[in-house]
Amino acid sequence: MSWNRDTALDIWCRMLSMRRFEEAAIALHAGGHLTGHYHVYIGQEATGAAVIAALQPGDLLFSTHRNHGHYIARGGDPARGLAELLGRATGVNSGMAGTLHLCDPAIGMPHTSAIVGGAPPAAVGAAFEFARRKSPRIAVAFFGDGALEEGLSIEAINLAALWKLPVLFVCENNGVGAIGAQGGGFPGSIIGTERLTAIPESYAVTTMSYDGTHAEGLYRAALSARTQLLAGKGPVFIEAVTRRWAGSQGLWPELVHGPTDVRQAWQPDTVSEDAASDWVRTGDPLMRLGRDLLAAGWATAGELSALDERLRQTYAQGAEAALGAPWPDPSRATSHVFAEAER
Amino acid sequence: MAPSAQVLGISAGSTAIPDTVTRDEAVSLYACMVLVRAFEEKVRRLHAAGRVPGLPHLCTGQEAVAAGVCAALQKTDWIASTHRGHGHCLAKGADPAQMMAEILGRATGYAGGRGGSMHIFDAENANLGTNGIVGGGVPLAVGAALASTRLHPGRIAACFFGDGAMNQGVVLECFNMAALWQLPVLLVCEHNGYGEYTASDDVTAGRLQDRGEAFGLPTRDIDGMDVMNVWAEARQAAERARAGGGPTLLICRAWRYSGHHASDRQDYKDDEETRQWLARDPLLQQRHLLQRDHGVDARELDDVLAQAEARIEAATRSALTAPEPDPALNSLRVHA
Amino acid sequence: MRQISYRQAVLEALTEEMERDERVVLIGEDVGAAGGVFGQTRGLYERFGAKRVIDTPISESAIVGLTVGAAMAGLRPVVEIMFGDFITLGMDQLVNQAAKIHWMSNGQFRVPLVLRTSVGTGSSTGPQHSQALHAWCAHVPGLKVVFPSAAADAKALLKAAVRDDSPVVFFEDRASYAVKGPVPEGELIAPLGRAAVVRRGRDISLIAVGRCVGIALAAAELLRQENVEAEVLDVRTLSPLDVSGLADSVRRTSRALVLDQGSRRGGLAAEIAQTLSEQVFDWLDAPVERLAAADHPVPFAPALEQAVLPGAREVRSHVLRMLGRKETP
Amino acid sequence: MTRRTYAAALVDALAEEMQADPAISVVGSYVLGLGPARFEFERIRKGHADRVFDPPSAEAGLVMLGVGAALAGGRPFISLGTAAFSYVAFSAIVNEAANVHFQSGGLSRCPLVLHMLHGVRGGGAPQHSHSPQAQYWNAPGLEIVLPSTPRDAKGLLRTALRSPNPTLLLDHAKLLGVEGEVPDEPGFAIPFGQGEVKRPGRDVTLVGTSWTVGVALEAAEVLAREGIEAEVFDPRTLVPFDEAGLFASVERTGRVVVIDECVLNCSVASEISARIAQHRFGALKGPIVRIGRPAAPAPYSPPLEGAIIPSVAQVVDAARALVRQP
Repeated sequence: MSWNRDTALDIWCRMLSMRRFEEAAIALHAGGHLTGHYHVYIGQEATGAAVIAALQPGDLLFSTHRNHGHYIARGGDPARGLAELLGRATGVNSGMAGTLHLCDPAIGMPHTSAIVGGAPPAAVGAAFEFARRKSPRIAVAFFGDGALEEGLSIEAINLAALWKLPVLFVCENNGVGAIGAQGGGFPGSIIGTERLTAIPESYAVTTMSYDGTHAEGLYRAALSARTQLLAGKGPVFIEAVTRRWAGSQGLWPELVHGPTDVRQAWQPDTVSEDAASDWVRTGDPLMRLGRDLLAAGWATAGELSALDERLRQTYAQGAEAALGAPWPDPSRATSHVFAEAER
Repeated sequence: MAPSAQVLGISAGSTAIPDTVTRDEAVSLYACMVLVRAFEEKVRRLHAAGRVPGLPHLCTGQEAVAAGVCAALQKTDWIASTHRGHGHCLAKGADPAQMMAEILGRATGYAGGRGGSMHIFDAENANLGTNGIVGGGVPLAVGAALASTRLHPGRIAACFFGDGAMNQGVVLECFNMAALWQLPVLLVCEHNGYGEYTASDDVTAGRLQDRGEAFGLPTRDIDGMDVMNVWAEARQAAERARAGGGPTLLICRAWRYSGHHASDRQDYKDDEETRQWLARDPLLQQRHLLQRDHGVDARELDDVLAQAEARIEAATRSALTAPEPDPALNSLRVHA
Repeated sequence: MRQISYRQAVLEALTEEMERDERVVLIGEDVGAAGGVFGQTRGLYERFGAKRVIDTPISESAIVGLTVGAAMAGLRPVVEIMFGDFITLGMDQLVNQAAKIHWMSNGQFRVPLVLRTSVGTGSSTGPQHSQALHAWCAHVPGLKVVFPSAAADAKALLKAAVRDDSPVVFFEDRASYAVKGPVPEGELIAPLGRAAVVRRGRDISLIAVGRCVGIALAAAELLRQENVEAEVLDVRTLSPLDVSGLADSVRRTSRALVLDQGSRRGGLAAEIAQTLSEQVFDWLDAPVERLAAADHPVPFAPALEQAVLPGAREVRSHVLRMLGRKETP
Repeated sequence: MTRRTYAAALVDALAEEMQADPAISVVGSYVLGLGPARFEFERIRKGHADRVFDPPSAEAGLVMLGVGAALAGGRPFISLGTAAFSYVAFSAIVNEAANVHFQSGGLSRCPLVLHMLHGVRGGGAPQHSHSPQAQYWNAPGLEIVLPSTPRDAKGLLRTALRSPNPTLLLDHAKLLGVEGEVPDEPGFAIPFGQGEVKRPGRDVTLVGTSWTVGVALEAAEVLAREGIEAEVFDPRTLVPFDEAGLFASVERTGRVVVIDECVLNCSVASEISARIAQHRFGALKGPIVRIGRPAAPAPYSPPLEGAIIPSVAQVVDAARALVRQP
């Protein structure tokens, strides 16, 4: 596994699929089909896709309330994911989980907690079991910068560092830029220090900070981290710094420029001029990787457009199927409270 | 963990000691430590004789931290203590008789027998109480400091916690908030090397000193067996807090001569290490300093010792003869 | 009489009490500049400033612990925990510190704090954001537990809670924030520890908590068409419980059905039902019955979520069965 | 059969299961508390040194470690020591462990055993004397086990270590040294949801759990001398709960006293009484009587502490009053 044409193209497809999923979610919400508040991953696709592409099938992934991207990047079925957002019976979790708890053990994503600081300690537990059983697997925890304000996640970092556990902490630091703090939005992380990475470093944890929109950098970092973890050299903490997507207004995101047009990667002048255009041109990780693929001669505009077209079909059908899917029968509400012992 | 200051990487002979230490100030620090030692020794013997219910936790060996920090505080400054808090309470001015009565579960105790050793409250000396939960007292003191910034400017708070508590999430959350809001609080970690029976180094990743700085918290790593050193560092931190300069994390390296609780044989410690720490007994160090630097003769020091023991004897006699509490009062004061 | 929303009533109570007493401060996540994630503290930051409306990091155990210390030192803090589910992170500070300090210190220290939080189903927020956990707090001696069902009480009981010298856990039904109700102008305060008869009746006492009061009133209207007159009581303070108030009603009607927004097993309904059985056993023609939230985590899907709480029709047919009446279609 | 202490029986079950199942690991330094019974645990450390871990005092992190390990194919036995400390991990228990299976739509499992020592142990004072099982009973998704004898401890722990669900095992601190007959046959297990009549009788049913089963048995002896035959029923697990066994006993005697060491408000006794009243109202000759801890924290001083624990005298008076009722 190394950075080459196939890997870069595979990551671009995962990122585009993550973007289309969120666009479908926003459209379903606008149509009144998705009630309750939800969190989209737009702008952070490179971090999720690159790190997940570096994993092996046996590795386990733990996410948070902002989990749609991780589910899709790890190979979750888009139609069943959308059906779950709409609370339908054919949803991947039969309507029990919804947007906050999307998960599927079949793709190594067994449990998604919506409690801030819930992902790191769960991942540490999985890594504890892998190390104990000497199995060549690692656990990854994705979480936002806010999670480091919770004592629970710091207890997890101490445990992992203490017993040199094979866990990769990925802190997606989308600390609220100017837009959030002034516009009456929600303040980002409130931590006494400016440098977030000082916290894991104080536990003698290998800590690195990366540009969260640069897929290649993150992919290489994740590969080397996995090797170090399997060699028993203790946990690794990666901070992926991203800029908040222009359309993210706390709990009610909006497609400020409508669905993403992949062609803007090679036709930047088609981007309309307004407050969000700077982000589309320089902040959007999808555009950046698209440009890199073309520059390296690893793909032509036509090939990217063809891939995009196929994904549009997938998501059009997916949304269609989700809207048409049956509601779960209320009597199912009391099922799965306890698991049956294997006979 | 070898005891000498250099090996510990502590600033030996800290520059913080002011030169104008008066004789009386140095003697009163000694008197406070001697009182605490006598009190704990009496509790140990009473427990061995089966007179003390439950499992009291003794602070023998850590007297310098209690005496040094409380000497830097005013009567109205808040403190929050731990399950090993007899020394903190006495150093802050609590009455030994009411404390002993509480430890013996008698009606005249600070909590009328309801709390016992781990729940001694002394509002008159702004003591937010000893506490049964590891790290439980830290947010209480941080909260009191927050209240003081609004209601009684100039009043500060101090909380004590063990190195074991440095792994509790709530303590680290408090580091963050104290630094974030520049609260007037002294965060005093009594680093005695052990969380209950487990050596702290076995359960603590990285260096404790770095955990404060990670949250932007000024941190001092000092010799907790030298009461003059503790007192000087605590005074500096208290002055800065009172002037609005924000919190300080004081890590005091110390050693508890007693077990985790009164009937713990401490078989988890190795003898050589214990012997070395015994040689650095805070009471002996201060006694030596008083004779060498302040010309105090042995007779006067023995008087201080005798007074302390007499005071503890009297307190114990009154506690042993105090009445048992009346169970009918159990449900009183559940609500204010 | 003017009509204002449950949320507006909470906001008025906080504003009046902060105007009245310098020591009252509001502490919580996003309560300041953001005005509360549900808009329930909008304007307080601009009016009282950052020193009295304090935004905190996401650290529930330290936030609750910190407010206990501040209360012991003389403040009268109102701490807001965004979702009732998150009080579980502050449980140790609530149960082992706040609830016990006055008792343990033999009265030397008081802890006059209010912990406000939003609870309940109805917003598709799934299992970790929809629970109603008041039974856990009602179980703890030393905590007063209050649950207003409509706007007037949201204001009157919150003002009383802020002035009470004991720690009070104040549950607000999230689905009711937008619901308007009659609230008289001027000073409005109601004593803690008292239930209220919200509808007179003779055939059965419907004893309801939180959002179930509205459900009970709707059921009573349906039952009137079967000429059954149901009395509806709003429990208001869940601990200490107004046992005499509830018992008086059941002595008159000799039948009782308890409706609770919390889950059924080990819940408050069991406590009320058994306490009534002990107090008025001889007056009872039938056992006190319970209808509460189903004993499973709250599902996300709206179709499943709406089945968690009993509806008015379900209450109606349950009462008819208790009275031995046939269901008229 | 051999005579074993409660603590020894627990360790026997744990040792046998660890031998059979490599997935089991133990995390927690004070599984048997700080009293004399703790040395019983040394066998596990010696026999399975690489599978016993001494964690920092970070209860919330510890329970989450257990959840993660269970999701990764392990069967962790996590000990929190004193039950009062479980409040620090309350969110991890009720928001994470309890919900894993349900919120994944039945796809994921969390086979985890959470162990804690509950009840008034003597001198514990307000923050070390909790019995939190009533509050956990109100959180769907947790199996709850309360053994009262060495035999039950061994049989129920084995079932817990084989259960696919998160199981709370609450042992009473004062039972660790109690002795009793324990079967030796390999694989001896007691299924959940199966209560036991610890003493047959006809005039009144005494329902107890964990330590209060002993109180009920002592009361039954005193009552027998007055010609009153009391039946003692022990549900052994709260979730799943043996309603059939309980109701059968109620039908036999028609009178019920429920003895519980939780604080009476919303307690285990409240739930048990409400169920009996609801489903067997007709069988009752009088109101059900609840005996539990009063609404106050647990005091430290022995005479105060003694006054709040359910006593044999209280049970005898209540039972006698019910039977003598005209």
